[in-house]
Amino acid sequence: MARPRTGSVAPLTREQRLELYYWMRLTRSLEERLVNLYRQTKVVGGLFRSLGQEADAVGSAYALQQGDILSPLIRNLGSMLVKGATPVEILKQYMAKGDSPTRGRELNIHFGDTERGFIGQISPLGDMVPVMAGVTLSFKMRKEARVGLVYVGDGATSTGAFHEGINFAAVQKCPLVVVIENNGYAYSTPTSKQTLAKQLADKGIGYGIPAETADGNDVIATYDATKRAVDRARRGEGTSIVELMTYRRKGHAEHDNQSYVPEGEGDRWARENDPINRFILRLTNEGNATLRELAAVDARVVTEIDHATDLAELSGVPEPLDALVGIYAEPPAEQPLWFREGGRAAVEENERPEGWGSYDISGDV
Amino acid sequence: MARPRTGSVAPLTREQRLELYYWMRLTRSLEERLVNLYRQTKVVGGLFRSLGQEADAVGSAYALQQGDILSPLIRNLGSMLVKGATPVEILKQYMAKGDSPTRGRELNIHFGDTERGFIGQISPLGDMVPVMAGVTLSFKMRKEARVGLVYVGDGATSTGAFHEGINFAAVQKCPLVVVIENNGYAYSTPTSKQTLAKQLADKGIGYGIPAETADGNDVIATYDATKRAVDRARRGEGTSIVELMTYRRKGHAEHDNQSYVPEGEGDRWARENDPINRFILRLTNEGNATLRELAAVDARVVTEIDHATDLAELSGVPEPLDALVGIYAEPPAEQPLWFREGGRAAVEENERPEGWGSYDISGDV
Amino acid sequence: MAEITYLEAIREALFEEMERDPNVFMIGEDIGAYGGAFKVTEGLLAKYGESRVIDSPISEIGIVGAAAGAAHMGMRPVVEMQFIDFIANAYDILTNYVATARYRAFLPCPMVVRGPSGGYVRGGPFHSQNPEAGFIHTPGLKVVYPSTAADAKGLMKAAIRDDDCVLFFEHKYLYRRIKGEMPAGDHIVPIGKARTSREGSDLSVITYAATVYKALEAAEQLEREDGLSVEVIDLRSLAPLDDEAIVATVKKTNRVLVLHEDTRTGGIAGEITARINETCFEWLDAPVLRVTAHDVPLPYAPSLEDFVLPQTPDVVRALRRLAAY
Amino acid sequence: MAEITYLEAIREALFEEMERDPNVFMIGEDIGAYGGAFKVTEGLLAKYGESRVIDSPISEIGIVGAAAGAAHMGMRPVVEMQFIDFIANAYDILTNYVATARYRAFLPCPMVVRGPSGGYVRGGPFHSQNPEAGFIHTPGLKVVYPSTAADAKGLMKAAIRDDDCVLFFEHKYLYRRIKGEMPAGDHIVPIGKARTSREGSDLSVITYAATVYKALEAAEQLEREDGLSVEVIDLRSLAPLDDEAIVATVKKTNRVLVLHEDTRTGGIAGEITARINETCFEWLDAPVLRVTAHDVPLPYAPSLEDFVLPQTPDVVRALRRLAAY
Ligand SMILES: Cc1ncc(C[n+]2csc(CCOP(=O)(O)OP(=O)(O)O)c2C)c(N)n1
Ligand SMILES: Cc1ncc(C[n+]2csc(CCOP(=O)(O)OP(=O)(O)O)c2C)c(N)n1
Ligand SMILES: [Mg+2]
Ligand SMILES: [Mg+2]
Repeated sequence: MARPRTGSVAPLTREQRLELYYWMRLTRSLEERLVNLYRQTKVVGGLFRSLGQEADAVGSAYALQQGDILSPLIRNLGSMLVKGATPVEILKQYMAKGDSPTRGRELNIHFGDTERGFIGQISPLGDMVPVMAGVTLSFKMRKEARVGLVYVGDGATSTGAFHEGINFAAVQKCPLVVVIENNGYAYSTPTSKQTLAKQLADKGIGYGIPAETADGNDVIATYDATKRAVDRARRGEGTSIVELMTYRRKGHAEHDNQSYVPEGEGDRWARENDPINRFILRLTNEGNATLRELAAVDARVVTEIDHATDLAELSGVPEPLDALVGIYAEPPAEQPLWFREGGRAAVEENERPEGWGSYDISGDV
Repeated sequence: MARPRTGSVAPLTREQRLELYYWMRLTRSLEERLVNLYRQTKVVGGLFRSLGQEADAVGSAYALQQGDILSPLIRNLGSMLVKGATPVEILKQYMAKGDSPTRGRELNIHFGDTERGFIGQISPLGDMVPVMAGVTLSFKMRKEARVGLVYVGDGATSTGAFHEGINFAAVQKCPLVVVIENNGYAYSTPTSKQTLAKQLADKGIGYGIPAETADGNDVIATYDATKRAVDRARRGEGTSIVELMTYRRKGHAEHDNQSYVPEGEGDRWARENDPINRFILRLTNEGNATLRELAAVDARVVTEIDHATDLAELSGVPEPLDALVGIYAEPPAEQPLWFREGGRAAVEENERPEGWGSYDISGDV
Repeated sequence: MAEITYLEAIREALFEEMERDPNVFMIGEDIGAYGGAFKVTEGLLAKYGESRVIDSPISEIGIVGAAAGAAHMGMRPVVEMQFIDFIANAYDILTNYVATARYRAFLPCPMVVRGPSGGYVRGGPFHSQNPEAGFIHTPGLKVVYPSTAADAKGLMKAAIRDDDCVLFFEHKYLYRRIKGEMPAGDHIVPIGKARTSREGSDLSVITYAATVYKALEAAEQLEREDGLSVEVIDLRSLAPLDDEAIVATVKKTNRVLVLHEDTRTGGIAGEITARINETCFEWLDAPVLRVTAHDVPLPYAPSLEDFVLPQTPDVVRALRRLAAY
Repeated sequence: MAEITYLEAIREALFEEMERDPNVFMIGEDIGAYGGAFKVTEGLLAKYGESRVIDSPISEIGIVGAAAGAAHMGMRPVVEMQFIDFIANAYDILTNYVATARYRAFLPCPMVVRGPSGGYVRGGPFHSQNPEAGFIHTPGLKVVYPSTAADAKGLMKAAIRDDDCVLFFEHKYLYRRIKGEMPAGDHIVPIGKARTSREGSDLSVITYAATVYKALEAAEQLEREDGLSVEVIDLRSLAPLDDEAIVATVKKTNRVLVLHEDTRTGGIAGEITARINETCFEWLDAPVLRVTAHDVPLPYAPSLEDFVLPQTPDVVRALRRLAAY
């Protein structure tokens, strides 16, 4: 089931290819900027890198169109940028600013915008699969020609939520593409300790859905494979899997020293299989762009990030009282508790029974 | 992956085949007795039948040996009998007697005995798979040549617990056989609405483990397939799946009128594919036994069940206070609550402060 | 107008809401062709078809998650747990995903999770549970648990129209035992408002669901035998709690019993007692007492189940102690 | 003897128990080669090998279930939740399978489920939780949540030796901030016994885990500024609760504050208030007050997290109200 699926994909134009390059570069440079801010302790919480995975994030997201919705993971900064998330949003979010997309409520890139077409993830792995099954179920119920895409890592495929969600989507023929990013590790756990399956695409057979494995460090191959699955879903043929082979070059998060990684493994990938270098080579070889033109893109990216950083730094921290706003539609906000300034002092403010303090409880029945 | 696995199984002797017949007949007749008791309202709670599935339960359990442990489901009465559960235990359990295996705490055949080699199931489907992964993990850790077998229905394969449990067992190479009883329905839901997989054995591929499909209404075929998987597990080759094709001839429980079942489907199975009739034909054709000999077995079964019924009817209902015994090893029992005879009346028994009833609370700081 | 059962009242609400709003749909195990284990959804498939009455695989995480995703897109899913006990399988996605969606991601999540709950039916440990305590603890969820047919209908309609996730617990002991007339028209019972089930002046019982009837039986007995007037408050909504109604009855009778079928430790009676203590300590002429189930899994043998669960004589005994205090 | 951190104390307990009993083993995500997200299990793999220190797939249901199965066979598994928040994924198998095993099937289930818990660390809504309320409600489970290094070690050893399932919550804010000397020898702290963290006579604070230190800070301030003597009770065990210790402090000071980091509604403070109310109502000179987190998911921005969680000034303000009452 894991041979390349049929369904020809129109080749990308030069402009589109340059767009892909732009998104990949923006992803990498933005993360590098975040590393600086992290070292300056301006980032609140951990920092998660997608270094070496930019192609799988950007190429897969690029296969979607306006109106489609994707559910990113922690390493899908690139996918979110493609879907319209802006560098300043990302920076404010990581810096926990009051005017960040979640107003300081959620971490790193945990935010979404269904208008632009990406949805806010939560930490418990696998949960977004059933959620996206439901998002795409609504597309099907309303006969909209929209498609959903959900990312899961090699590790997340071991969760019950992944299993129940993908099986439900398969049976319901939801227009959902499940992208499994096989980057070799789940935190410190190699994929070989996650499953005995020879490839994660094999899981498709157990769900009775098509699956394809593609080179996740080849942005064009990633785009083509995902596009085939997206078209298929849009044609009403239901759910399918795309497994993208890639490699997590940094630790799980900035603090992780990767002691568990075999000597030289990361360097080899950096040297021989960097998705951006590979794409540069291809763009220049195939006459899409000169190195000078690409350098211009890189320069543009830096200016954009500088500008976004300046903006982000200007914003203030969240107003404490905003923490109580919007748990429910109704009531719009919770009250501060009684032991806080402005809080209701239940006991104190509650008037007392007449004769209080003078009457004899035991006598009264 | 779902072709028959290699590994030859020694053919069963005439005595063994007659044993299989005995267990199948005992299963069916015992359930018929339970139906009578149910109609007499002597059964507390629902009654679940395995009519037409006796071969899959008995044949698979028969592939285990002393020291092995199986985890039965609601339709594995036959498996439990093979492992040493007695008719009187089953009857007392269904009648909620005070000296039933669970002393009236759990329903129907939800009970176990790790000494004899079967473990008490719970209702939430799928949970027994990770539990049996752990049981067999302990076998492996202790280098014991023991094997575990866990039953799941077609419906239970959709649960997160099934997925997490079987994947864990696979990766850990636990000596576990996962028997998927595909009886066509989960309550009212046909297998086609449970999964798109062409056969449930295909799920093995996604977990990277061998799987075999066998005719669950052929007790010998069931035994052979399960024995291959059991031997494999005992050889230290890890977890595998056996899918047994069968059919649930009765409703989910006695109350279910099967309105959702296509006209005549059940009758056809009863007519053409009754596991006991098929086995009788085989035993007689292959000269293992005459009809008279088998009739003698049937008679013996009835006597045993009559005897067991008389015994079970004699027992009384559970002592109410026993409900508070044995939630923890320590303390051995809970106390009755204060509003019960013998309960601690917290407020009343608690001595009061001196001067109580005469002093002025408000004045006292 | 003819009386209908608690179960029929819920079904009527589902039909009316499906009819009113095309975004409302049902999802669950065996709810279509079979009409659900208790036949609550019977007839919906025939009328509204497979796309709005979905028979799902056995996947509580899957269907709760799918409902949430559809709800984000403007649908109004009603999820059936075949037995509410299996809501435990969806605990993560309900408490971590659904409950936080609006707060952390500004994603509306209007959905109902409903199912047969509660004991007194010889259902044993996994078909008798009252899981409210695990959920009223989660900010972002609402929880209702009606005791009358009219409230069952009115709260179901309110729950389906609510813009947040509402857990709707249906007491299976009441399904066919309780009947009532349905108020005419578009009958809605607001979430968060308790109901005075019986007016009284000497003692109060604060309760909900099946034990409302134990309280009423005890109240009648005390009136007959002791000449005591007992007020019975049916909370109906457990999250949010109706603090006004609780305070009002405390100030009226000064002697309060909290009664629930759920186990004792960590049950909702603790929360109610703490609130009474904070808001009207001086009004109490006696400690707030709790009558609850014993702290064990619920056994299925009648003699054991009857012992573990609170019964009318327990309520009578407890109220007499309160009165004599 | 040198002081070691709360985290090192837990690790020391794991080493000693692995050494003492060959049936003890560890299972969890990234606990082997990596030593766990917080390095609690660091060094165990090197010493005891892969068969006793198992790196699992990301499967909380799988590892809790596997631990239960192994426990039935006489093993003593210690399961790590990488963050305790993910225990929600195992809610069904813990509350329905593990908690009931002994009662319904006479299957012993001696196992420990442990993990980094709690807030004050900018962890956001899914890396800061205090899930005790959802589990103290389940008969069959035990729950401990230590605040000192010595208790962390002694309770871990007791938990591993306990014949039932113990949920062991480790406060990640205390991991490296708190140090203490380890009592010599085989140091065991019995489950179910509270500790008087500070003796006092005017007011009592009943609390546990990280907020023990908020209570101590407040107690010192009140002594300095108001000349009030505040007793601080560290529960340590949440299931079973130490009723004797609770009653004793109530009778001593007659004014009690219950303090916890968990959200308010349905939190364990309600249960404690109800018990005080039932057992020593007449000894109360003021209502039992609760200081808790606000009822929202925990946001991660410092200004928001600090606002939502209880802080020392809150405790001071609450105690002054109690004193003035
Ligand atoms: C249910 C659950 N268990 C554990 C974790 C802790 N955790 C966060 S990320 C991670 C590893 C994820 O690996 P993978 O799915 O391969 O994604 P990758 O980081 O490689 O992109 C783990 C174990 C979690 N977030 N959710
Ligand atoms: C987690 C969970 N969800 C729902 C149920 C309710 N339920 C009990 S049996 C059953 C059908 C089981 O079908 P299958 O697994 O095929 O077993 P069979 O009855 O056919 O032997 C369902 C839905 C349950 N027990 N557990
Ligand atoms: Mg990975
Ligand atoms: Mg079935």
